[in-house]
Formats: sequence, structure tokens, C-alpha cells
Amino acid sequence: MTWLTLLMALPLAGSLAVAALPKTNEKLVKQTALATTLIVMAATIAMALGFQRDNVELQFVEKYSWIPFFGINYALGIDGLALVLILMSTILAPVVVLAGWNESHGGRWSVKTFYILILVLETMMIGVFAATDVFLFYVIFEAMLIPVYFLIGGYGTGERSAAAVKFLIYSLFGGLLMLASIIALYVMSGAQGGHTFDLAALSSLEMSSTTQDLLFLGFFIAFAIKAPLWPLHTWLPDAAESATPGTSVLLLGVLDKVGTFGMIRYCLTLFPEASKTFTPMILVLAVISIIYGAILAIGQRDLKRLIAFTSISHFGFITMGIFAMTSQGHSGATLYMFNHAFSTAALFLVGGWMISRRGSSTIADFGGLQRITPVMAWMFFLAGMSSLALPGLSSFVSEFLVLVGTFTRYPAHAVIATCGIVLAALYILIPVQKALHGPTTPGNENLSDLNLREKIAIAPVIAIIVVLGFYPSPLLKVINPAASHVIAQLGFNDPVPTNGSK
Amino acid sequence: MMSSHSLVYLIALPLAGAAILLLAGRRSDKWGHLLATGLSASSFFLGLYQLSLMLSRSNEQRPVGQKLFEWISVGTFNIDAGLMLDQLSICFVLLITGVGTLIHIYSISYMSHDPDRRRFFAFLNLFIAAMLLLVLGDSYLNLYVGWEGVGLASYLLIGFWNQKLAYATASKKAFVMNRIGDMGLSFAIMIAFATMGTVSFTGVKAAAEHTSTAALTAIGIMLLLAATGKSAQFPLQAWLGDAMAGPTPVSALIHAATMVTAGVYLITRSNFIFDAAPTAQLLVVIVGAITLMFGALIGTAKDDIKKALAASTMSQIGYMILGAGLGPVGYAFAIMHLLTHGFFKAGMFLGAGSVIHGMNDEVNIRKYGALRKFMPITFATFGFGYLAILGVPPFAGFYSKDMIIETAFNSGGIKGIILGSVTLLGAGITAFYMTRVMILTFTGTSRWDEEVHPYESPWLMWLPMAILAVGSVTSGYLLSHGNALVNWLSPLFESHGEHDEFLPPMVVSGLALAMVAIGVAIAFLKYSRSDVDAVAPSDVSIFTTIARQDLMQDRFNEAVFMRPGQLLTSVLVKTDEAIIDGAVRGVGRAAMGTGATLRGVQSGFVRSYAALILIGAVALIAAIWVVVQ
Amino acid sequence: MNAANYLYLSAMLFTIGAVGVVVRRNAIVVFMCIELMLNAANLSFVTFSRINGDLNGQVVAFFTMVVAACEVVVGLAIIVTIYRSRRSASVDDASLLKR
Amino acid sequence: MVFTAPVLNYTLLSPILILLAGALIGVLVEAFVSKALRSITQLTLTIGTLVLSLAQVWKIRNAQSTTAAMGSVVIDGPAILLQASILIIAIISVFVIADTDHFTALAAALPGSDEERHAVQTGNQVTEVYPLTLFAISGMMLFPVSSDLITLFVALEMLSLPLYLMAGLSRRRRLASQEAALKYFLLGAFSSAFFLFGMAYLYGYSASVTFAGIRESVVGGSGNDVLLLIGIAFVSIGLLFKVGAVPFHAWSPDVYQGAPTPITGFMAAATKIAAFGAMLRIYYTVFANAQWSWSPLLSAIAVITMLFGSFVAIAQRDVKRMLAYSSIAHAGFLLAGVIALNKAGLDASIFYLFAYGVATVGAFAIVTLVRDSAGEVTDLNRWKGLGKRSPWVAATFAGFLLAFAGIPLTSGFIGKFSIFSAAYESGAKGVVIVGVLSSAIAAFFYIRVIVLMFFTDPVQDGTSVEIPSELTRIAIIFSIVVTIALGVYPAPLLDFITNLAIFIR
Repeated sequence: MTWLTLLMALPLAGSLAVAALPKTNEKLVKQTALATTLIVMAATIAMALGFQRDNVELQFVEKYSWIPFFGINYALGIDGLALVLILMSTILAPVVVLAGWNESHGGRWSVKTFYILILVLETMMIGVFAATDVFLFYVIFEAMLIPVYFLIGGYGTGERSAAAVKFLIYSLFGGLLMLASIIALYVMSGAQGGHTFDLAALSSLEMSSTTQDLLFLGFFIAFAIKAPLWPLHTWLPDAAESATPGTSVLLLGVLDKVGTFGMIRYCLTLFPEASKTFTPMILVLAVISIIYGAILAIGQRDLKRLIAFTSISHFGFITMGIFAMTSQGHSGATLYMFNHAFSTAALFLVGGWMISRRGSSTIADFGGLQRITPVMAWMFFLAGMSSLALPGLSSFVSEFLVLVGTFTRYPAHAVIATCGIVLAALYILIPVQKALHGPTTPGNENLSDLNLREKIAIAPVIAIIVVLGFYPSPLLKVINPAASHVIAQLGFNDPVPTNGSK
Repeated sequence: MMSSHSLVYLIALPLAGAAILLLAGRRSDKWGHLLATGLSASSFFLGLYQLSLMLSRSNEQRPVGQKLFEWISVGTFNIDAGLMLDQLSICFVLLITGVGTLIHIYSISYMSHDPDRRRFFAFLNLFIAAMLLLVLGDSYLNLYVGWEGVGLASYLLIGFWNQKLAYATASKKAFVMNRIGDMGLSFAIMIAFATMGTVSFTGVKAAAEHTSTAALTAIGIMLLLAATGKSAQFPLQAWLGDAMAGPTPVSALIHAATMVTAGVYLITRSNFIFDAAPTAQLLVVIVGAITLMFGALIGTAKDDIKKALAASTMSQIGYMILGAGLGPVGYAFAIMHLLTHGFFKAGMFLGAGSVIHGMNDEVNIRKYGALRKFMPITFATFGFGYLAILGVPPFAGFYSKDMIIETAFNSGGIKGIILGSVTLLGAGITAFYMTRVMILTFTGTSRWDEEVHPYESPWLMWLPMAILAVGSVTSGYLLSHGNALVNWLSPLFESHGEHDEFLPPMVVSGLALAMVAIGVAIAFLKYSRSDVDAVAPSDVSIFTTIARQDLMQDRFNEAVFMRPGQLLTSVLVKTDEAIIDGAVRGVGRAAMGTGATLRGVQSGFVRSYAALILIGAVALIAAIWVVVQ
Repeated sequence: MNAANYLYLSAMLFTIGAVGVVVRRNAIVVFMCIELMLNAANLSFVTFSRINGDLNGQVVAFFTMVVAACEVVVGLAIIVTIYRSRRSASVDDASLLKR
Repeated sequence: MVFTAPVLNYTLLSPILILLAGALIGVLVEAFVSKALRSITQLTLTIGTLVLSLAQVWKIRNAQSTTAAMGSVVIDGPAILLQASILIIAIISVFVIADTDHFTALAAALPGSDEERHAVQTGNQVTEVYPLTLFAISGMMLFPVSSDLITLFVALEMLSLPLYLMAGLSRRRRLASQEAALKYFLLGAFSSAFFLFGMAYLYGYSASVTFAGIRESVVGGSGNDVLLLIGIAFVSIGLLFKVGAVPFHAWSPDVYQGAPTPITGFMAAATKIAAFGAMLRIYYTVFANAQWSWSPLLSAIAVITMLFGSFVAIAQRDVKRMLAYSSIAHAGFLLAGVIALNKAGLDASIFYLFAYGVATVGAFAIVTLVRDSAGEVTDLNRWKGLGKRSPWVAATFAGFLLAFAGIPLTSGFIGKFSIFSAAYESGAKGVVIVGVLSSAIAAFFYIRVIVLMFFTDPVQDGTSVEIPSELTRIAIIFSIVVTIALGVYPAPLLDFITNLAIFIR
């Protein structure tokens, strides 16, 4: 079975098809892109149906020699974690294409180029989660930057090129640190029975604790930049502010997940000891991110920046869940990655529609949209509710799991983090009040409500948010085995109830 | 526990209503309100049916449960979407759906002129569903869902007219302050899971016995925090007054009869924790005592009829909380007062609504007066509610409130005396401000503007008022007749036998009535003799001013939380820009600078290049020299 | 006489030449300094060949002279072109390209 | 005294001999063929010679001999690889050079003089650049294969002298071009003096001019270390000068900028291969056992070179100078391969040299296309919006820049990875760390150029992109294809290299 390669090939083929189309026929280009993403989504779901939930081994494994000289393989394989993230990516892709139907028009280059980039990016998004060869992972991890860079710099607004450069330099810097670590791993593997980049083989390397710590940092900093963790976050608000909504969705929804995914798949697997060593500091950073991101979100005047900062807070939660080293924390974190993608997608897409209609992303410019564009207002409100983790919506489940999971081992961190939910109420309700409530302010009187296409685009997102809120078990059943496997690998057990007798 | 299959419909029906009305949109404008009312009513009848089933079973057999599906399950953290209906929850189910339905009916007419009536009914149904989930959930986490669900509904309904910015702000305030409470609830859940490994009511109850007092106390205090948020108790009471921004039926249903009593439910539901955590229990009592005085004092100064009622709600819930804090003996009475209060306060709010309705949305009681003639029915129903809240026998309040006062006295020692006197004093003040409202609204001379033409509300509005009035008259007697409610609930609370009586019941009732009489008397002297001026006098004692400003609660919050918070925010925003991002940009600039400086080496003169090579050579030789030595 | 002295001499010549390159402005003179350095190297070669007692060093010396001659050809060609177009043989005048 | 006639293995020397022959014929062509046919004749001759020589190299790819020319030349795997690389680079460079518009019609004529103008009008284009190129190439071919000091020195001059002249052949900005020639010449001669002096001391140390002989004494450790060290130091200066390592780099920015762009490309790519080839041979075979003495110094120089190149490149406004400094940085990376002193390091260096060379020629070829009425436009500010004007050219250039920056899926990344991993394996962790950091700095300015081309709006100043001549187009396409291919699927080349690249002694 070569499911994964197929999944990666489809969007690539799509991009070639798009490239073959005439520049002038933008409609056809868009339709082709949409069709491709839909097919990919269908294929992914088909593959997911064949996934054995309780099998903690990698599945759909593929392995072909790529650069034997360095012992590099084109090796793919997924566990529950990867599957969930790939599902997330491939479901988001068509949504983004459909939702951002017209956002490619303001760009420096043709609509065609936009969709070529998007489709190429989708291929890489699948590959980065499916790779089981560290080198392959790194290659995609870095190569991904380029399409995003052009998407931001070419189709964004405002200081787009500056933001794109900042994003790229930041990520490249992290990537190069990771490269140094990878080189070290490679050399060590050579010293211990043959050069290889196979994840499993590398995870059983012998190395001194100092080495392990250093290499861990190499990886972790790269991921901490991606997943923006305080204080490495400053690129995100700029990027999100300048990028088109669709790009932002892919950026925050999928690309940044590579960071948190990498923490689990690479930091924890390759450097178990170092992970334990650094857990205390990382947890502190995570908690800071949660509170800091929330407070800065409250302080933002620009809608897109605000959403970006909420995400920084959310990534804090995810990181905390990962390093809490409990099955609840881990499953919660993974589920959180999935849910965050959709609540942020909803926020960005609806927010993007509001902004494109109003021609401004300054919150203060909006007012009383509730009365003018009820549907849009409701969608934004719902997205906001999901972002502040309202019980009954998907993100509540994941957030609560993370908190409970953390509390059982690190009560203090969990307690401080929980204060984040009050701040969340503020950073959502303040823009909701300013933009949707109150009297309709000048400039908003004749904004149009969502059209059919936009409704169709946002419907699945909202549906996922609501349904997973009440019935997350299907996903959890996929995630749990993988999560508890990682925990077990690290030699952790969930804390047993203390009955407070300590 | 017996399992039932029909519990879910209690919630499903109104939830479906909300969903249909919201999704169908304008299409359902014509019939939306009818559907909503019908669903709420049917949910009520389902409740009655469940009650009948329950009555047909023996005490132990009465609780029934229903497991819907596995909700969250990770490692040992397993939460089912499960419901539980027992003697306690059935009381709430009936109260919520019963009063709820009445208010649906009332609103049909009250909101008939509002273009968004359908949306209003959708929210009402949403609220009913969430509130039912709150009282039916079989674990703290399920309760949590309902808990925030009612918070959401309340937010939406307070802000129903959010085109008025003040109203939008009020709704936001309510939501945020509630969230602080919710934080307490989630803490409680986390501690429970960490210490007992379960969060279901039955599980926690079982585990509570062999759990350290410290843990239980922590849980208890956190639950109390949650309760203070939802039930507008001290120190999280500030939102309730502003919440009156919502349409009056909302105030009646959510901010008087049902949602605000959720805190009482939570505490009684968690009796097994509080019984084992005396410290937490003591805190409950203290909070209750403070709030009942707090509310009462605010009530004395309010000219906005709804705000006055809100203050009284706050104070009455203070009574309930206090009652619930008195342990096994108190729980039942707290619930009883909760139920009776549900009737008379809802009734009075609806009355207030009908008055406002008849007075062109005028809410200032100073601009009322002599409405008795114009709105006889409203006057009558409001009057019954008035008598009930005063606790005049045989009206409902008499039974429930006296029980609490009595239990307070009997709680023993100095504590008993203090609590007892506080509750007594509270009763007196209540009598004063309610009488004030009564007089200024219905008696005396008319003070309204000439274009106002008061009229009695249509039957759709007065019918619910009437029914509630009947409740305010009879409910007390019915519930306490032969200790009906106490016995009904007794299986849930383990009672520690009878307390020694500090004061005999008769004495307590006597004292209470005396206090009430004094309160009424003062009010009469102050307001019905001399004419009241339509604008609030400004030359008033400092106490009045403070009371008018809700005892400075908002000022306090502003000074202590809001301003510093805003300051912190702006500072952090600047820091992020200047320092963190500045550092990043600094690195970039440093690199640029280095490059620009090093460029200087490239002077363009070939001789300097040669010199460079020469220097390099010399350096190498020097290095070698070092190596060799 | 000790052959080492010739090495010192050649080292001195080399240094003089190197310094000359750095301090003199006239392209021709600079070039001559370089020739001096080459010949210093030659002297070393010859000396070493004397010390080592084989002929290789001397052979190298011959090759060097040939190469040096070629260098002169190319070098003078370039210098003369520059001189013709600039009317100056000062190497410091040729500093268009910098930074 | 009896002279024994030298025994030469002509097959093994043929690649070089063919080139020399071609060059000499070129001189004759220059003298006798009519000006109408001259260019085309020269071009065909040159290409033909190069292809022939390449074929010859291919034929002898498995040969191994130390006695090809009485022990003065050694033909082995690395030699073959380096010579092949040089020839391939040379061919595509000649494709670019073929666009004679870059070269002065009459080098002898005064800038702006009547005779020059006349020469241009009558199309009386002298084409001495072709034979010069061939001479230079033959020198480059000889440099890495020479195995005694004399051959080494001669080869050095053979490759240098023609380049000095070629640097001065630019048609436009002739003063700058001549200045470049002058600087290159003076400094080149200066450094070769050091080189020669160092050679003398090596000879003094080992009483031998052959690498084998010197190596023996180094291994034996007999003899005066001071002589050896001075010898190593001064020889290194000569080599480091050619590869442009700090502080011996100063010539390269000026020369790169002043020289005709096609020549710059050729020089940057081919000279590096030749010089590093020789360097690898000398350090891996001759000085290997004295590693203790030079390894630290070379590491220091490598570190300084990487950082200096990257930092100064950030501050450049001229694309050719920017590329010059970037090539300095790359020299630093390549030094890491020399320091590694292991098989992996050798393989990596050879791969890197080839990959970098191809990309460099391609990049400079694109620079030749961006012009206005007064010739090439190298001021970066006038490259603004190139992506709008001619997306394909800009995209290709971006591709080369990404390769220089070492972004995955380009040859540059594989090269960096292999060379750093080799260095790390040999324990030069510090060099690797600095290398990684300076590549981060380097990314900075490569990306700046991409931003200029794609994310800033064009300025209307007559800057336009020439339609490339067929040959130039072929060169560019070849370069970009190779650059990408080596990034996506380098396995075949790497295997080929690793099988061949073994020094014989």
C-alpha cells in the first residue's frame, strides 16, 4: 500500500494541472485547485478508515532508498498523532481554497501562481507529518518555508514583504540549529553501527547527557519558533497581520503544528533524558505563553494580530500538555492541535471576510455588525466561543484535558494556566462587543452578509467544532494509543489518585 | 441506580427548539415563539411524568440515571455523557420548566413588538436546555457544560438589545465575572480528579469518606467560588444589577428564579464534600450572610424597579446560601426557600415587567405612583409576591425564610446568634425596601409624565403572573406541610439527628414578624405620608449615596482589577514591541552594522590589500613561532 | 662560510621586497619588488640545494626565472595599458573598485 | 652525466595536452583567420577542444598512475573528478563567454579612443579571450594533478597569467576592468612569491621537490620542523589567496566586479575547483601527518572567512560584489572540508566544488542578462521588480541564490550537509557551529535579493533583461537543472564520487 505517497502525489499533480491551465481562465484554475483538495481530503478519509486504532506501530509504512550515500531513505509512516494532523491539514485545504476564493486577486502574481503554491504546500504538509526519516523531515520542514514565504510576501497586505522576510529568517535560523543537531545525530549513528536517519534507529543512540541536552535544544528551539513559544513568537503577529486569511489559516493551523508535532515526534522520542531535564523550564515558558499571549491579545487593536496572539496562548496550552507527561495531557495536546486548527480557521476566515468587506482590520472601525450582517456576526461569535473553549465546543474538551493532565503532575502550572480562561473571555468578548455590538458605526451600514460560497466554506468548520465538542471519542480513540505509547516510552505513568493524603 | 431512557428528552426538546429557531432564521418568525413555548411546556410535562414515576418508587429506588455515550475517555479520566434525576434535581427540573414555560407565555405578548422575538425565544429555549443539563448532569464535568451553557444563554439574553452599548457591556461583564466563578469550578474538578480519580457525583461521594479534609476543603472552597459567580454572591455579585439590561422576562427567569440559584444547587449537590469540610462550610455561611445584608442594603436605595428587585434577589439567594451552609439541616430549607423564591420573585419581576410595559418602558419608581387603579391585576399579583417575600404568614416566604432564620439561630453558639440576628435584620431591611417599592409604584399620587397612559397588560401577560401569584401564596405551605420537602430530600443528605433548639420556632417567627413590621412601618413613615419627588434627591446621607452606587462594588473592581489590568496590558504590549521584538530587530541591525564596518577593510588601494596579505603572513609566522616554542 | 647566512640574506631580501610592495606607489617599482621576492626565493632554493647536496633546487631556480619572465610580459602589458589610459603609473590612482 | 629521455604517458596527459594544442591553434586562428569567421571559428575550436578533452578524461576515468610524467603528475580518482568538473564548468562558461558583446573589441586600444570606436563599428572584434581561456583551463587541469613543487608552481602561473589578462578585457567600464587586472596581477604575483618562498623551505626541509619525497620526511618526522612549518605556511598563503580566504581575499571583490561578467563566473567557479583540488591533494597527502600544525590555523582561517564573507555580503549594493563575498563565505565552508581530512571530507568537497561551480556560472550568466543602454546593471537597487519584468529569469536567479543559501532540495543543501557532517565527524565541531550560524547570516542577504526582485515594484530606469543568446540560455538552463537535480536526487553523483575519490600516493 502506498497511501501516503499517493496523498502527497495528488496535490502535486493538481499543481501541475493548474500550471498547465491558461493564466486568464481564473475560474477554471480555482475549480481545479478546489477539486484537487477535495480529492485529497476524500483520499485521506479513505486511508483513515483503514487505520488500525489500537496498533501503536507506524502504519502505511513506505521505505525507499533515496541517498544511500548518507543512508537517507524516503521513509513514510503514520501513527495516530500523524494521522490526526494529516486529516486536519487535508480537511482545511479545501476549506481555505473555497473560503479564500477571491483573496488571490490583490496579489503581485497571478491567481494561478497562488494555487500552485497552495497545492505544493499541501503536498509538503502531508509529507512533513508522514516522514519517518529525520533527513526527509528536515528537508520538507525547510522547503515548506518557501511557498509560505511567497504566499505571504506575494499575496498579503501591508508590510507583507517585511513580514515574510521576518518569518523566513526566523524559521531558517531555527532550522539551521536543528540541522546542526541532525548532523551530530548522523555522525553519531555512523559511529554506532552505520549512518542512518531512521527515526527508530536514531532514538536508540547512546549519547552523553550533555550531548543529548545540546542536540535537544537544537531541535526544540526550531520547534519553539515554529509553534511560537514565548519569547520566540514575535514573527507570528506580523506574519498573520500581513498574510491573507487563507494563508494565515494554513500558517497557524497547520505549519505551526509542525512545531508541536516535532516536539512529540522528535524531541521526546530522540532525547528522552534531555526532555525530562528541560521539562521544568519548558513548562514555565508554556505557562508564560498562555498568559502573555492572552494579555497581549487583549491589548491588540488589529483583529488579525489579536487572533495571532490568541494562538500564541493556545500553543502554550499545547506545549504544556505535551510536557506534562500524562496521558490526559498528551491526548489533550494532540486533540488541541486538531481543534485549534479549526477554531482559528473559523476566526481567521470570518474575520477575513469582515476585514475584506470593511477594508480595514482595525477593530475600532467595525461596530454593530450584529444588526447588519447577522450570519457573519454569528459565525464570528461561534468561532470566538470555540476559541475561549466554551464547554460543548470542541476546544473545551482538549483544553480541559490538558489542564487536568497537567494538574495531576504540575498543579501550580495548571492553576496559573487556568486563569487564562478568564483572559480568554476578555480577548474574545472585547472584539465581539466592539465589532458586532453597539450601534452601527459609519462605514458599516451597507456591508453585505455571507454569500452562499462563504456559508458552504464555513459550515464544515463550524460543524466540526460543534460535533467534536459533544462527541470527540472517534478522534480520542485514534489519539490515545499513540499518546500513551509515547508516555510509556518515556517511562512515565499517570499519577494515581492521592486522596489528598500527602 | 435505575436507568431510564427518557431523561435525555427533557433536554433534547428545548435544545431542538433553539437549534430549529436559530437555523431556520426569519422563516420561523411566525411560529417560532409557539414552538419554543410548546417545547418548554412539553419538557415540563415530561418532568411531571418523571415525578409521577419517582413517587411510584420507594426512597432508595427514586434516583434514575441515563448513560448517553462515552464523552471523554483518556487513561483513567473517563467521563460519560450521563444524566441523573434524583429527588433534588426533579425539584429544579419542575421549577425551571414550570416557571420557564410561564415566562415563555408571558414573553409571547411582552416581546410581540420586537422584530427579533424569534431569536429571543431561541435563546430562552437554549437557556432551558442548558439549565436542565446543569441540574441533570451526573458528574461535575457534565454540570460544567450546563453551567457555562446557562452563562452563555444569560450573556446572549442580557445583551439581547446589544445595539445599546451599555447593554452589551453589561452582558460582557456578566460573562467575565461568571468565568471567574467557572475557574473555581474547573479547579474543583481538577482537584477532585487528582485526589479521587473521579468526578462523577456518585464516585466523589463514595471517595469523599477516605479523602483528606484538606483536599475536600480545597474542593469546597473552589465550589463556593463557582457558586458566588453564578449566584451573584459576594465578592462576585457586581454583575447582577447590570444584568437587568436584559428584557424583563429574562430577569424573571434567569436572574431571579433559576440560573442564579445554580450556586445553591451546586452546594447542596456537593453536600458530601461540605459536610466533611467544616472550614469550607463556614465560608459558605459567611458569604451568604454578607451577601444577604449587601443585597438588602443596596435594595434600600434603588429607584430602578428592576435593580431594586435584583438587589433583593441577591439578598434572598444570600439566605439560601447561608441555609445551605448550615449543613444537613439547612439544605432542605435552602431548597425550599429557593423554590418559593422562584415563585414570588419571578412573579414580582413579571409584575415589574407589566408595569414597565404599561409605562412606556419607564423603570424609575419615582416616576410611578397610584398605579393601583390602572393595573389592578398587576397590583394584586405583585402584592402577593410582596407579602410572600416579607414572610407574612401564610404566604410562601413565611415558611421558607423562617426555617432558615430558625436554623441559623439553632446552628449553635455565638455563630448561631450572629447568623440569626443577621438573618433577622435582613428580613427587616427587606421589608423596608420592598414596601418602599410597593408604595412608590402603586400607591400615593401619580408622578408619571403626561404622555404616559398606564394600562393593564393583556391576559397573555397577566395569566402567568396570576399563576405565579398563586404559587407565592401556596407553595410555602405545600412544601412544608408535614415536612414534605424535607422528607423528600432526606435520602440525599445524611442528617445528624435533631439540633438542640436555641429558640423555639414560635419565638423566631415572632421576632421575624416584628422586624418585618418595623421595616414596613419605617417605609410607610418615610414615603407614604410625605409626597415623593420624581427626581431622586441629591442632598442625601453618604450612606444613601454609597448604597445607590451598589456599595461601591464597581468602583472597587475598577480600581483594584480593571485599571491595573489595563495598565499591565498596555505595558506588555509596549514591551513586546520594544524589548522582545526589539531584541530580534537589534540582532539584524547588529549584523548589518558589522558588515558595514568590515566593508571598510576593502579600501580599494592595492597596497593595503598587499599589506593585508603581509599581515596574514606575519600572523601565521607568529602562530608558528608559538607552536614551535 | 655557513650556508645558513645565505638563508638569512634571502629572508631579508624577501622581506625588503614584501615591504617594498606595500610602501611603494609606482606600479613598476612594486612589480620590481615582487621580482626581488621571487629572486629571494630562488636564492633560498639554491642555498638549500647546496645544503641538501642535490640539483633540484637549482632546476627550480631556472624554472622560476622562466616563469618570472612570463610574468614580466603579462605584468608590463597590463601596467602599460593602465599607464596609457590613466597617464599615471601610481597604483593608488587605480582605486575605482572598493568597499 | 647521462640524461635519460623522459617517459611520458600521453594517454593520461592527453586531456591537458589537447587543451594546450587547442590554445596554440587558437593563437594561430587569431592571427590568420579573417575577422568575419574569427569568432565562430574560435568558438567551435574552443568548445571542440574542451569536449574532446572531457571525452578523454572520461576514457581514463579508472586510470591510476603516479608516473604519468616522471612523477611530476599523478592521475587518480580525485584528479579525474576535478578535471572533469573543471571541463564541464569551462564548457558552460564558454557558452556564456561566447557573447562577445562583453569584451573589448581591441584590448590594446585606449578606452574611448577612435581606434576602439572604429574597431567596434567595423565589428573587428579580437577574440584572444578564447585561447586565453584554454590556457587558463589547461593550467587549472594541471594544478590539482601536479605532484611536485615545480609542476605545481608552473601550473599555478599557467592558470593565473591568462586570468590576469582576461580580467582586463571588459568592453564597458574599461578603467575598472583594467584596474581589476592590475590588482589581480600585482596581488597574484605577490602571493605566488610567498608560494615560491614556501616551496623553497619545503625543499629545504625534505631535500626533495616531489610530494612523495616531502611526504616521507613529514611522516618520518626527521628534519627541522621550523622549515616545514614556514614552508606549509607560505605555500598555504599562495593557495588560500587563490581560493579567496580571509585575509588573503582582498582581490576577489574588486576583480569579480571589474572583470567581464562571463569571466568572473568562469574564474569564480573554475579557479576554486583547481585551487581547492590542489589544496586537498597537498593537505590530504603531503601534509596529512603534520595535521597538528596546520589544522588549528586553517580552522581559524575557515571560521574568520565564513563570518567575514557572510557579514560583509549583507552590506553590499552591487550584485557582483555580493556574489564575490558570498564566494568568500563559501571558501570558508570548503575549508571545513579540507580540515575534515577524511574520506567523507574529500567526497563532500568534490561534490560541493562541482555543485557550487555550476550554480556560480549560472548566477553570473544571469547577471550578464540584466542590462540597460550602458551595458550590464549590477546595482542591486535597479534589480527591483525583476520578478515582474521577467519572472523566469528572476525565478532562476532565486533558485541559484537558494542553492547558495543551502535551502533543501537544492544542490547547495546537500553540499553543505555533506561537508559539515564530514567536518563534524573529524571533530571540528566549532567550525561546524560557526558554519551553521554564518549560513544563517548568509541567508539574510540572499533573501534580501529575492525580496528586491519579487516583492518590490520595478523602477522605470531603462533596466531591462536581454533575451539571452541561445548558448547563454543553454548554459543557464543546464546550471539550474543540475542545481535542482543534485538537490533532489544526488545519489548517483555522490556514489560516483565516493567510488573514485581516493588519493593514491
